[in-house]
Amino acid sequence: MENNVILETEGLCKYWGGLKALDDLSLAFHDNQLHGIVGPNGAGKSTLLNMLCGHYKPTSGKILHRGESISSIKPYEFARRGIGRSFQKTNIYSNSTCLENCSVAVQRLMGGSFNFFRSRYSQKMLDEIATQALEKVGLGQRRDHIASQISYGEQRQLEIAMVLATSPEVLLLDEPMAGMGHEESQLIIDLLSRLKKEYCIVLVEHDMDAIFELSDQLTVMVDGQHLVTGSVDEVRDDPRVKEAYLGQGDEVY
Amino acid sequence: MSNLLEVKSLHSLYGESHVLHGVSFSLDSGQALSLMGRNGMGKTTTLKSILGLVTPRSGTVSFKGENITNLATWQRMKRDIAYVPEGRGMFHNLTVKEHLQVAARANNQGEKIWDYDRVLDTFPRLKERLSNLGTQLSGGEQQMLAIGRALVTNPELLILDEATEGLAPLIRKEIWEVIRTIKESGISTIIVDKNIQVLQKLCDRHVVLVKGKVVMNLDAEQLQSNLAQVEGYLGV
Amino acid sequence: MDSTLFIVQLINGLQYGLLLFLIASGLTLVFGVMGILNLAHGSMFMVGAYLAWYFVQQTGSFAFSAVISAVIALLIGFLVERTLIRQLYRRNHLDQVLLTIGMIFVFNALQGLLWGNDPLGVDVPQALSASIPLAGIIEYPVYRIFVAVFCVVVAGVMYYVISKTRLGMLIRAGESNREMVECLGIDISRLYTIVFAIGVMLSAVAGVVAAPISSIVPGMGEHILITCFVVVVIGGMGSIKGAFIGALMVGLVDTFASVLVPELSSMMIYIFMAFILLLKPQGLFSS
Amino acid sequence: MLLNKRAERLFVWIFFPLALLMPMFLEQNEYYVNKLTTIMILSIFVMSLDYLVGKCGLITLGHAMFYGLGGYIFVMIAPEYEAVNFWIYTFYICAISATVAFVIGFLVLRTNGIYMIMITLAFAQMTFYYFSDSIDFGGTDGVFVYVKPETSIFGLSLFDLDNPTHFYYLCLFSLFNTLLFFKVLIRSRFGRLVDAIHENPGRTVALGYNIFIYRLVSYVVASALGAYAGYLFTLQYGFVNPSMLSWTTSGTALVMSILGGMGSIYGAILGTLVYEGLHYSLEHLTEHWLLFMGGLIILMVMVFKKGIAGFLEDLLEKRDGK
Amino acid sequence: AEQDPIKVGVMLPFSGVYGGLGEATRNGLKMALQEHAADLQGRKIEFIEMDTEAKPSRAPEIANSLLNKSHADFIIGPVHSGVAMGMIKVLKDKDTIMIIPNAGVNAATGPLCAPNIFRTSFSAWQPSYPMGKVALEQGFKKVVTLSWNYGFGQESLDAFEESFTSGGGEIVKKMLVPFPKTEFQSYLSEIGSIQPDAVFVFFAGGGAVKFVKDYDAMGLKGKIPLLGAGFLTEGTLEAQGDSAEGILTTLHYADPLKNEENQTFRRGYADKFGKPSDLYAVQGYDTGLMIASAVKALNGDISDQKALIHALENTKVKSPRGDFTFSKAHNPIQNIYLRRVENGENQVVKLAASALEDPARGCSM
Ligand SMILES: Nc1ncnc2c1ncn2[C@@H]1O[C@H](COP(=O)(O)OP(=O)(O)OP(=O)(O)O)[C@@H](O)[C@H]1O
Ligand SMILES: Nc1ncnc2c1ncn2[C@@H]1O[C@H](COP(=O)(O)OP(=O)(O)OP(=O)(O)O)[C@@H](O)[C@H]1O
Ligand SMILES: [Mg+2]
Ligand SMILES: [Mg+2]
Repeated sequence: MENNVILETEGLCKYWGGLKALDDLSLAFHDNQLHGIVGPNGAGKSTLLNMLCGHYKPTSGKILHRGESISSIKPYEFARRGIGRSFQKTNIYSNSTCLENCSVAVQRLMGGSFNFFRSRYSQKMLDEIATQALEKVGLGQRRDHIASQISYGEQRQLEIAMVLATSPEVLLLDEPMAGMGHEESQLIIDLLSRLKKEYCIVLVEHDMDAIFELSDQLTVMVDGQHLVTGSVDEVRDDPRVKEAYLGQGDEVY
Repeated sequence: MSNLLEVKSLHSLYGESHVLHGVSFSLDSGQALSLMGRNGMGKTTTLKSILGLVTPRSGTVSFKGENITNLATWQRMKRDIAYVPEGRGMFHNLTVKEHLQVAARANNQGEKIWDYDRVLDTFPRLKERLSNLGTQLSGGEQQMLAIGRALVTNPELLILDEATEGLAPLIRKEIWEVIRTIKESGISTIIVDKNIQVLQKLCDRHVVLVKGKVVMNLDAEQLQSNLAQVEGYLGV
Repeated sequence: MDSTLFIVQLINGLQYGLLLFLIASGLTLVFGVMGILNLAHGSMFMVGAYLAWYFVQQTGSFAFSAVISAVIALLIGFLVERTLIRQLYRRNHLDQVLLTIGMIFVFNALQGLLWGNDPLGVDVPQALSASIPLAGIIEYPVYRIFVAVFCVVVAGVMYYVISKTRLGMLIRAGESNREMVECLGIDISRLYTIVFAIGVMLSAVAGVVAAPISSIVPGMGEHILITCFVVVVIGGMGSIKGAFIGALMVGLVDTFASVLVPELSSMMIYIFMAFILLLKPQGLFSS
Repeated sequence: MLLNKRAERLFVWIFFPLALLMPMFLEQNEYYVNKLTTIMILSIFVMSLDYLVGKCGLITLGHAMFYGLGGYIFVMIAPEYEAVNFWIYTFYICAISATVAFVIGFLVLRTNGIYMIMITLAFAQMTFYYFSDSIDFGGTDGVFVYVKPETSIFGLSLFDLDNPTHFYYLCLFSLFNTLLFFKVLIRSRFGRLVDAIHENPGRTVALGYNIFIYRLVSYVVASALGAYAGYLFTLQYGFVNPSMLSWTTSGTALVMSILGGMGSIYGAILGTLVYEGLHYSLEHLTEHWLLFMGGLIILMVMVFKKGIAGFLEDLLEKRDGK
Repeated sequence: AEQDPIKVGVMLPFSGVYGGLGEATRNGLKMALQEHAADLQGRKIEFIEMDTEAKPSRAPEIANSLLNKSHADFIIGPVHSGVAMGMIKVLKDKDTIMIIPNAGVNAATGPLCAPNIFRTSFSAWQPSYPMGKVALEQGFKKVVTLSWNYGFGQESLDAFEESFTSGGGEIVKKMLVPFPKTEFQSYLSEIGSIQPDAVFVFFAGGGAVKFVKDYDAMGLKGKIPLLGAGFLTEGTLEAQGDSAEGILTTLHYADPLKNEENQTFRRGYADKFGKPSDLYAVQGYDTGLMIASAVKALNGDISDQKALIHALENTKVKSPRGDFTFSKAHNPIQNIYLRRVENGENQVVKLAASALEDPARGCSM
């Protein structure tokens, strides 16, 4: 594959006091690919994602975006460079409608955020883009519902819709399927398999079916360290992975 | 086998929106019951209504033959019920160790089957994080802690709302293993989860919710024979 | 400043800091640990001082007055929590501001009605009324030393209970997630009633203990209130240790400012607090 | 729609026409005109605070600092015996206090929650002590302002500030504009971000916004308006005193704004009216007004879950429902 | 018009720290007007009482209400100097008479003096100025002065310094304590290390109680004499207890003054209100006397303001403090007494200055 590398880490480390949550990690994420990341709980996956989006500052090491080091820029600038993320713990505007949630996201691209006088409701296009984002994740019907009043699973969908609404080029998704029903999961899987043709997606997920189905590249992390990266098949059969993460035998015990 | 929990025609509302429309089911002691349904069908609301975190407009909840509908949440929990909530309910200002210490107690029979040490043995991961605050844990670690915290109260009825969410496959298996042991030791459980295969093996009763109504209430065998229909309801 | 004076001022600063901690201790518990924004804290301090005065007048015994005042404060705290504060846990913090400001008005009005507006004083209890020579002609009152020791004891007990006992954990947990504490089978509302009442009692006890070394005047509560918040916030919310160290720092800063930079001494603790919060936006020991 | 709640429309439609006509009924009594003027001025102040606290979630206990600065800046920059122009000085005062707010905002907005309350308080206290310790500005006794600005624009003098009725209309006009301004602001795209940042700052950062800037802008705008209110207050009686800057002034404004209904903007007028009205009538009824005032405040917290504005909204909604 | 009641607006603090002073002043005022009801030529008095809460920023509004809503003939108030400033701003040169029964801010009968503004109490300068001479007489050469850092306090220290240094004394240190802080330990320690000949302070109310007690507790009492403007031991002696013994103060009044007016006043007040009278009651009382005598002089017709002012200016008040008259600037010309605290009372030692007139600097009347 000769896709461009968009995002890269070089010797990335994150220590919490004495704890090495992430230890010397070097990875590359490519355009038009979905890069799956798995690993046991506490392996540092969320930590990695949090650093890729600027939420945490690395203890040492570098993050490169299109070859440029961005380890020291402000958190909001990550999003402006097209690095969007969803949160593991649902993180939305819970007192606003689903549409409004996405509108906030769209508005950053459309501008006018310093316009004191122009009504926020006056631009049809903004609403349209926001609605499209909702429809993409299958929340079209919930458009005008207050976010806190839709179910947990739906909130997870909304979470992704919001990231999409910012039209990112890199999508960092932290367990987007957690708490979703089968149908909704399937919807997201379909969605992601479409999206990965256009975006660079980094997906952290414990749902193995989804990960195996979607990943072009798969990285396994254990205890903050890189264990193996490769195609799904390579990784799945790696005995170390089995021991550390998947366990023997089937998903069902 | 005696009737442990009985839920009768619960109607619950959030403000004006009517979420539960007469949910009824019962659970015998020692049994495991699965509560299934798509997102937003009212599973969590049912559990919260049982626990008194949501006040039902009508309907009754009885536990061991006693009507507990009008009791405060803590009084219900004192009757040896434990809860692992959706979203884990961590305390941001307590360490892992304190989470377990604060919850630990013997049940009404005076038994202390689950204690601090046993939880840490079950989830060795937590042992390495004893002094982390609840919110300084990874998602999965939080989930383990939430389960541990429920177990150290030595419940008679354990209620798990999406307890395996966010856990790695290996741990997930362990959790199921734990639940099985729990069940075998005579503790009853209500489980909300989306993994129907596991539920099928583990649970004695299966309740399927659609839009706040119980559409199916099956025992293990019945589930076997109606699997397709159930899967239809769940959108598998 | 020569070295003896320096030492004397150091003692003054520490002693004042300890007194501040005592006065802030109720606030530390109710606000810092339980998270209830109680602006009427100063009023309870005032009530304690007035009660002490009243009972000393009636009985002549300071110790007895202290005990009975504490009991009365406990009851007030209990009632206030049961009837008022309880309604507000689920509501905005700002509603607590409104409520407790209403309470300040009521307490002030009652104080005027019951005890009038003249400045009052309580004598130092006989047993502690001696002074010990310090340096030159300066003596140090034994009562102030007693107060300092008392503060250290209160601080120690509070620290132990809040951070080491199950009770303390429950209180902290309740601040973080009440519902979940209830799901552990704990009657959180009763627990909170008790802790709130104890917090109120602490404030009043501080008023009692401070009565002999302060003047008992209307509005004494409001003057001290802001300083108490400064203490709690510098230390970091929820931390007893923080409040303790914060109190000592404020005591020292205030004392030395009044000697070294008198022009700025009125602003000094605010400058100090702003400085700390700019360096550590969550206070010194915030969890 | 600019006024999106029924209660809000109702209130605005009743209040402003009534206020417009009021001086006609009160002509023989200058006092009431003055009292209402003070209430308008306070409402502007409370409204700017309400925007900060209720809309932006930036709780400050130092807003009175700008209220006081509005007065003191005027004292500092106005020449002692020359006529000055009202509009030009309005501009000066707003600009200077906005600059002050910019610098202070830069520092205080790094903290949040209770820490922000305290650090705003700290700055307010410093200014308070600066003025009450300073001999030049009369210390705790305050200073008199001897000039009343004239109000001509391009040589056209519309009204006379010495005339209480004219001054009343100026304040009413200012209040109306403040309300309008905030309403338009909230409805704008900037307002959308204000809402978003209030609700979930972390998420808004993740969407790529520099929330600090938005907060700073809000803080500066609200502070400048607070200073404008203080300037009007100073002009009304020509007297500035450090107590304008004291934390109790901030506290009282906060009480009025919570009472009115946080974040509802028009509730600021309601809260101020009710608070001042109660204060006025109780004070005339009984010497123990403090007791009743306190009791009523407590009662109102219990009854009005979302302030008076919220209460009215619910009332109207319920009626509509039936 | 003559049958209408005379309207007396009262602007005093009735709640909070100054509440006690407000109440005593009002009691005195009412008592005088009742005793001299006959002088009023049959006119009734209507009181309109307003609580200032001692908040300066509310002062203009309340003064305005008394002026424009109640159309008061006299406005009596306030206690607090900041409030006085706010009132003067509104009432200066207006169609009413303002009589200040306490607030001592020099400016009120200085730069801000006006024909319709009177004061029955004192200027801040008055009680403290004579103390400088007293200190010199006692042989004190080096003195530390100390007060709260606010207008009244500073003016008091300045007045003391004026007479003390002009007589050759030296102020070794001037300490200003932020208002209303009452933690005095650090200042007392410093005084202890400086060891001056005496200490001159201005404090009142709660601060005075605290200061005097701390002064004793730190072991300074009896070693370094404590001098003060009289407010240090007014209304505070009971709370101060033994600690106050021996303190020397100067003031225009002392409870045990032997003159007859004082004796009857004190008896009458105690009977009427069930508690002992104090300085503030006297000042209120004198305000009442002043009104009554002016009304009498004009035969009840107070509609002509010029005449009224003239009558007031020429009143000689037969006060419990001793007779006094008014200066050009409308401030009392009065005796100042040197008092020493003995057995919990301010015993008069001697006359520190007789018929002392405030210099009224800046007054162009
Ligand atoms: N703020 C923090 N302070 C201290 N330790 C932390 C903090 N946040 C995370 N950790 C620790 O860092 C480790 C890595 O956490 P991380 O959240 O990255 O794990 P993860 O791979 O996402 O796990 P999971 O699959 O369970 O979500 C965990 O062991 C966690 O306890
Ligand atoms: N706090 C709330 N206020 C209003 N409506 C709510 C609230 N919580 C849930 N609901 C609504 O109640 C319905 C049932 O929600 P509930 O959380 O019980 O569903 P669930 O079956 O647990 O779904 P999930 O699998 O997504 O957790 C949903 O439609 C949701 O929109
Ligand atoms: Mg994670
Ligand atoms: Mg659920």
